[in-house]
Amino acid sequence: MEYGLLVMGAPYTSAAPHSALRFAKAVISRGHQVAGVFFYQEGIHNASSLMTPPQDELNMRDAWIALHHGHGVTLDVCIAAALRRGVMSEAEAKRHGQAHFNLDAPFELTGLGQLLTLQQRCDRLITFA
Amino acid sequence: MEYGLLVMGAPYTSAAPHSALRFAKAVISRGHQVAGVFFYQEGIHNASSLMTPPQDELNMRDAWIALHHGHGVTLDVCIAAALRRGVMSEAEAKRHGQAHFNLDAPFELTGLGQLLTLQQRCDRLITFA
Amino acid sequence: MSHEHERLVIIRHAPYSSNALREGLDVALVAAAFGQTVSLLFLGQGVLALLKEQAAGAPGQKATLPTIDMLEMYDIDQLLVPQSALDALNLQAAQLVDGATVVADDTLPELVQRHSYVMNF
Amino acid sequence: MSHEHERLVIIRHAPYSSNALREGLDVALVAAAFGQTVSLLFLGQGVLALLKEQAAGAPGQKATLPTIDMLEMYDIDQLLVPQSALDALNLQAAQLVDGATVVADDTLPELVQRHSYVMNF
Amino acid sequence: MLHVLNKPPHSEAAAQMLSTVAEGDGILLIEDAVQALLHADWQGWDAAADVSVCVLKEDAASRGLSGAALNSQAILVDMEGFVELTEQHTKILSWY
Amino acid sequence: MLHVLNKPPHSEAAAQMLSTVAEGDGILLIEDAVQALLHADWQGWDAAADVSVCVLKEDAASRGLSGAALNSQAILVDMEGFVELTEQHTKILSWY
Repeated sequence: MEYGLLVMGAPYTSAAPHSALRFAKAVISRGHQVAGVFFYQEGIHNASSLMTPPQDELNMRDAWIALHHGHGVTLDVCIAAALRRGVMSEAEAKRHGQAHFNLDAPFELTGLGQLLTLQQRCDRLITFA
Repeated sequence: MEYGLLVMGAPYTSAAPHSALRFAKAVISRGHQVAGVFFYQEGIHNASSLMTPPQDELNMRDAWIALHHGHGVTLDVCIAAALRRGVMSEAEAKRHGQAHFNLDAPFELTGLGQLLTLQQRCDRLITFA
Repeated sequence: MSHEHERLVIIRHAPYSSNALREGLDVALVAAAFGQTVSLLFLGQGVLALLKEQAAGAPGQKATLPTIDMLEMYDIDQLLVPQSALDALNLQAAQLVDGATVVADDTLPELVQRHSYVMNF
Repeated sequence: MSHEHERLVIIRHAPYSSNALREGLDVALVAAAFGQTVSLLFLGQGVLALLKEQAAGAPGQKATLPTIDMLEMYDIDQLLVPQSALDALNLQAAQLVDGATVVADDTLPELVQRHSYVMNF
Repeated sequence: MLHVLNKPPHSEAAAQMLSTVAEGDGILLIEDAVQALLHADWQGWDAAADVSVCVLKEDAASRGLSGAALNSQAILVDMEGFVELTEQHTKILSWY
Repeated sequence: MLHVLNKPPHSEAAAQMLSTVAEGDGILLIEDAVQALLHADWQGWDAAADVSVCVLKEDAASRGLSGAALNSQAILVDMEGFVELTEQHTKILSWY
């Protein structure tokens, strides 16, 4: 089966990203596919390239990227939720006259429509918030 | 009297920064001083230079900066809380091999000791979380 | 009648104190714009989003009442509130915006079951 | 005895589910390192931070129990728990780490009053 | 001591606050706590004999609860009134 | 439908979940919800005749509640068991 995940909690604030990551790995180890993860609300902070946890702690962004490279999981981030919270790509940074940015591939800024598409495409959608 | 503020909520997630800002302005209009604001926990997101709310909404960072320039309010951000959540200055970015950063003056990254100093220096410390 | 592509968005957060309410409504609006039939269920603190006497927000905080008022334009006309949620806040149905419908609590399980997409905000 | 520079840090969040617990403990540790006398009061969900049988966190989540165990080294030896907070979780004092002290609920107002610095986490 | 509550009146934070309130303290309700206006029987209204309970007026208005305030014994204050309360009490404890 | 709860058993989220549970649904308790192991009288244990209530084992262990689990009628599942539950139920609703 194909699974989609909606993540709405920030690392180091909520257990949601941790539960979501462990769930995604278990889904894969049971022979299913994780089609994509959609980050919304506080979840958009998972995509921040500037996140710098202490060395003895998991870097959540790196963990998502490993999931992308290992299993083709798409990592979509709601653009409206991200911009108002200070997470943006190089393209958005240019558009807004910013010299800096903190989101890059394989994370993609996208609209909420992508969440609905993910839900329709997948056999299961599960929220971690 | 001198007031210190501890802000622990993020803009667009919590009402705390909004209440804190309105409180700070009222403190000043009653003839007191706001010595400083210390940002901790989710409050560190107030300092993000990449925060880009819709045009009809207040940019919280700009509002804090106006308070700094108008009334000499120091804007201190807990460095440990900020780094793990993806907010860092140019100096920290260099230290961590990052090409980008999202915190600059008048916000200052500092340790928790600064919060205790603020509390001891001020006649009142009030938390918004 | 089939409810194959009907969506239920459950709103459980009060205005102003977080962005959860607004971002939940955004999902409802986008789904409606994509042609889905969308109903809203307001539970707990979420009921406060329907109070019609809400004033404009304190400086800098955007109000959500205008968005609630806009829902009908998007053909979102099911704004459901369980009686117990009203009671818990000592509110009367007359204090809510036009279009809010009070439903009996024992209809909730069936309501949630019959929608193909259900999301909590 | 004067409590002029004594600090009370109130912990109200459970382990793992947020960073509030850890960042509250950090304030206590830093204050102790600055030479202040620090007491901790555990209310509500915060009491769960004192359960001695906590295992290591699920992968990637840092446990807070080692920090609790470290408090004594910083001369933070007042770990106070109101009886009602234990009762609400159906816990016994024996399930808590050594050093936790159960206090009567009616001592709380005076406890909070007598510290010059009180902070909630 | 001034207790500042921003969570609903039946929240855990509110109960925790009430368990620590002492004679002579003040209580100020802001943000979601202004919902206490809907609950005439809320325990906090009579927390202690000489504890005054104030409500932040603008937060009540933005949440559509100004009407409820008219029927309540609550003392409504604006932001300047909030500051005044912090002038009167040397210690401030926020419950959130 | 599988209901996934991550808030404590006496939270508003838990009560809201219980108000929507139907016959044949499943309940899974994760994160803070595993505290239900401490409450033998929690309403959710008998939410409905044929509703099974599972508890995520690793979250109970990390929170020091494995001992409480031994004395409970709860069905303990690991992460693979969590996935299995989502295989059995076509719809999943998270309460947080």
